[in-house]
Amino acid sequence: MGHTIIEKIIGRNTGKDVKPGDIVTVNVDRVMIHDIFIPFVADKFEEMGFTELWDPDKVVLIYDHLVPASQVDDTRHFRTGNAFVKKYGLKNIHRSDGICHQLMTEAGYVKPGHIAFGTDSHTTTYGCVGAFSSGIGYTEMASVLGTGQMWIKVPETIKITVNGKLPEHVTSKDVILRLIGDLGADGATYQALEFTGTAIEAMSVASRMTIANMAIEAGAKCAVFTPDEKTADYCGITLTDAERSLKGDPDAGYVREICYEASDLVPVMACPSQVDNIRPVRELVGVSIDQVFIGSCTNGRLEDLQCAAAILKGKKVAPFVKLIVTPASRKIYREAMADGTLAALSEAGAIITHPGCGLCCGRAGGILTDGERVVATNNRNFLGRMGTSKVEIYLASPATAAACAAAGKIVEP
Amino acid sequence: MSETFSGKVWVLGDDIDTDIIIPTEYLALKSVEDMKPYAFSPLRPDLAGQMNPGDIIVAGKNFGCGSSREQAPEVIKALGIRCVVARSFARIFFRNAINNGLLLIENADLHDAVTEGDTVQVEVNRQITHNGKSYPIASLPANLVEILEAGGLVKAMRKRNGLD
Amino acid sequence: MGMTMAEKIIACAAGVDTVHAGDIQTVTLDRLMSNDGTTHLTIDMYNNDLKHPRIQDVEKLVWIVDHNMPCDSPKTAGTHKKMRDFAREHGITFYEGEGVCHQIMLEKHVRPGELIFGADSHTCAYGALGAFGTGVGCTDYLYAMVTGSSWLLAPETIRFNLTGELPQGVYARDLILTIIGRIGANGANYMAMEFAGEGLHSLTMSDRISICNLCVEAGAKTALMEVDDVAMDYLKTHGREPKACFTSDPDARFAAVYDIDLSEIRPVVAKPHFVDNVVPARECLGVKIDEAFLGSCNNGRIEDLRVGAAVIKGKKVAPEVRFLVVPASREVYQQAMAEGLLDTFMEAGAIVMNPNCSVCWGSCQGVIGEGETLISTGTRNFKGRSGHRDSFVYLASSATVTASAVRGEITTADTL
Amino acid sequence: MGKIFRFHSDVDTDQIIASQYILFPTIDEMKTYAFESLDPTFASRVQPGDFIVACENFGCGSSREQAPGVLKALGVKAVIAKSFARIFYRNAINIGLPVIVCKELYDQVADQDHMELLMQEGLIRANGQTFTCTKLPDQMQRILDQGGLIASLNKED
Repeated sequence: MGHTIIEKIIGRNTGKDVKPGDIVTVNVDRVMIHDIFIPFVADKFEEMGFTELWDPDKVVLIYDHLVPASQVDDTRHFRTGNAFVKKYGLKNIHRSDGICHQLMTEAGYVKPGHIAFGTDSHTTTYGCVGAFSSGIGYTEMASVLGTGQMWIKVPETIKITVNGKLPEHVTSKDVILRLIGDLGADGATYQALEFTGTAIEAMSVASRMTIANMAIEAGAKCAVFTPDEKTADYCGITLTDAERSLKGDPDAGYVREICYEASDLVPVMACPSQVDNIRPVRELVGVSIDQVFIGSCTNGRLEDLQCAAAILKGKKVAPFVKLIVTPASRKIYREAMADGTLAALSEAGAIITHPGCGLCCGRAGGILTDGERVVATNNRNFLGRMGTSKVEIYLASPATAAACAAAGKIVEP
Repeated sequence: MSETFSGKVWVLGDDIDTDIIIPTEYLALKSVEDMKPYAFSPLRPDLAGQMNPGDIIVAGKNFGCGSSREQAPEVIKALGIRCVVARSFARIFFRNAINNGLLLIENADLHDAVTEGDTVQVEVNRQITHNGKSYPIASLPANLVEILEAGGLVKAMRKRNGLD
Repeated sequence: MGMTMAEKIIACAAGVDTVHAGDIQTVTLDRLMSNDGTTHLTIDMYNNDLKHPRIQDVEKLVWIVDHNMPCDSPKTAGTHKKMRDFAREHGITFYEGEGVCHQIMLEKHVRPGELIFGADSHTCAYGALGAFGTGVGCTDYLYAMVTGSSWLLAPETIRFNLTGELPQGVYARDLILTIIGRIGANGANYMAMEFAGEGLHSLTMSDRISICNLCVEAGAKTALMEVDDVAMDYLKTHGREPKACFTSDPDARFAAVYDIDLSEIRPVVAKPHFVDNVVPARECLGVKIDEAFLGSCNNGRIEDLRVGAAVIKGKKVAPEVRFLVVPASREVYQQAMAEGLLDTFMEAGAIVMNPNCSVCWGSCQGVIGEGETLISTGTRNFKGRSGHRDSFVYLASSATVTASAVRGEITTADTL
Repeated sequence: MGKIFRFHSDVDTDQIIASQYILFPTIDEMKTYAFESLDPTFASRVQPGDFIVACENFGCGSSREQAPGVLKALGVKAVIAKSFARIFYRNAINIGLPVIVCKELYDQVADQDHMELLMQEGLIRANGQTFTCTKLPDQMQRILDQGGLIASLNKED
């Protein structure tokens, strides 16, 4: 019988012919630790009795949630991280370059076929380049740092096919939100999502990142895309035959197959306070809003900012509404400056913050209070995620978010 | 792994996410002990203060969905919760809980049957008993039992590294 | 006996012919600025404590959210919401996320000859445009909001006659820190500090704002500068006309007169924890830093960013140092972007933030931790001002701050 | 009689109440953080009727009215210093917190000594000595007598 992409990646890593449900030990290609968890990882690592990293080159430490510190104790995380870097000879460290998930592929740490783990649930993002990546806790990370290995259960795969051409102003964010709504917040728990179809092939790697990033919101272990020429360009590599062959076999065993016709899809929002509470934007038109947030590892990339800038061109953010734009990385920020995107957004009245997690991680960047409503392009609208439990969070695409900012209420892009 | 205990039940709903279990703003507090009072605060601000060691959480589906923050199972463990019974668990939470030696049990029916404040009896890897009715539970895979029996992943690794 | 600039502005605002230091006058205020530091308390008093709540002239009011921007906690969000809702209900001119209040006031509102209350101590910055700006608390602010007027004790004036020009690599900030170091943290308490002389004409508007802004750190009630061509050009560029241009009479009485030769000023640093703890920068060389901050109402203008960018171009921020670059307003941000300065900072590894008060005020992103050291172009280095109570803040010019960010320890730009 | 809490020169408004607290919704929520960086126990030790005695330039720095506000909310009866920074001085009077200039007191008392303030007479008694305070300007005395600026405004209305 044939294999799904994820079975192929795990199979090649372990040298075994694997099937869903097998418990196997994999050799890890990359790990990512971010600032919130480095003190815990460092503690556990030493508590476990390790004295050296299994391979310092494969470890990436990224400060993003706490940069710059909004509470005085936050800087302790930098001090602990810096000490860990020195002590164990870590070379890959980013102290203010942007969001971890953006940097892992942008800076070339994760390539097609890799197996990568990170101390963050949105580690699923790296599936955008055809890697198997998933989030783990800091204790598990400490053991991977020492051993370079991790046991996993080979996941079942759900195949999602999107064929055709997406209508104007319908983005990959609408695709993944719609899918999460259909699957439910736990509809893919322990499973892998494999994306294919002509609409997926037409997407940029950045758009695929949005989808892979949010796979976790359906409970998925990971999400994967077949590496293609766009992937090769993005990663700055020439694809090998092995990498090119990372596609689902026709006779692979899928636990479920879901097909969408792209032209049927419409702009949607995840309504408070579940990610799977999906409704078409047109049903929500007119709901007043206080703030709009465009950013995060889900939708803080150049194409997202360009899309927002195009929609806001010649317009202004509505009075008494704030539009906060947080580019996902230093590189994106600079590119968006170079091509005039940030200037256009600023001209429209956007507040452009430094690259990082910003509002999405709920520690700074535009926290809200009781009775306020925000349209946001990030990945979670959980209760209390961006302030008090009486803040209403609507998740949307950058196109929808930008249109809402100009209107001061929910509108279709 | 065989063990029997009983405890008072706290009932929670479906999709209890990690931001509910411990909100992001408290994650940078120095220790899990410092975070304890804020557990479940977005949903039930008083709950953490009411829980006692040995209590049991019974929840609906997808318990622990959301982020990979390990403080979520840790804070539950720090509150003295003996085990969490849920219809289903989110996967990162599941791994993290096992790695920290927090027992999780999947059961589809108990949630509908219990009322907060009830007492249930748990026989690990066998069944839960409530009001005279028993609810069978599945055995854990061997590799997880190994970690749980070692008392969590840290202890398992210490053993591997010849420290314990 | 003639009158000082301060006395003339007060006389004009009081509708009388002469005023002398020590007189208490009831004055009509031209403009009332308030920011998110205290406006929530003003609103509470307005709603709860007034017998007849009213606003004398809503056109005078300018409200600005700048201190915690964007917001970092639900409590702060609540204070912002209260301010936003009130401004919307009453039609008050309202800025949120546009930049630091004093910079916005100078760009968009302040006119020479005006008497302005601001619920912020650095309101004295408006003297750079020949306006009498002074900081008040929220109760004084509320009284003025309700009545359009207030009482004011006419201050004595210390006059600083400036001659010569600042040497290359020395900035207005070095000058004002030197002055504060000389006269002390209460050396001008209750007084006006007036700057005049041919040396003044050599200073840019940005220099002048820097100087006036910091005068409160010597205790001054206000700072004042004559309006010359440089100031008139700035006004014209920003589309405004003066209310009135005053100068001190030749026979005006000054409490003290200092003659300062700008060419003798050298780079200085104010050491923790007092603004008047000023020493030559070379005495602090080698102090290890954790963070550097280029921004604030004192030093976050385009001129300051140009200085910083020139210092750092082609270099990198030291690995473990956080270098925050925070333009003072949207206007500055956009210009700095257009000139490529922001890219220079980004390329070097700096963290370019949205216009706001940032770490200068110490309660939003950028705070420093226990035992950490910050070198800053902000306004104050009080104990705990920028974060943990056991942390250290050094104040210096944009050149010194940027050079220190590159080296990871306090250093002057000429030695880089 | 009240207890004296004695502070040095140039106590700035950030020491009286730090920036991270001043956007709290009400003064009552901030008051427990008064003097946190100088003496974290101050707010719990000070009793209504106690006094603050300081050297020169008390209250320098920002215009935050929260500074005199938290002292008043904690029940501090008056602040006596050799000199005050002007915005703090004006703010205190405006909210009805007596701020009294007395050049001699500071050097004659220690922390936790007791003192008595005779407002009408403009006198302070402490350690068996009597000290004369500097008189407030009439304008300010009037505001203080009426219970603060808002009370005086309401009276005019």
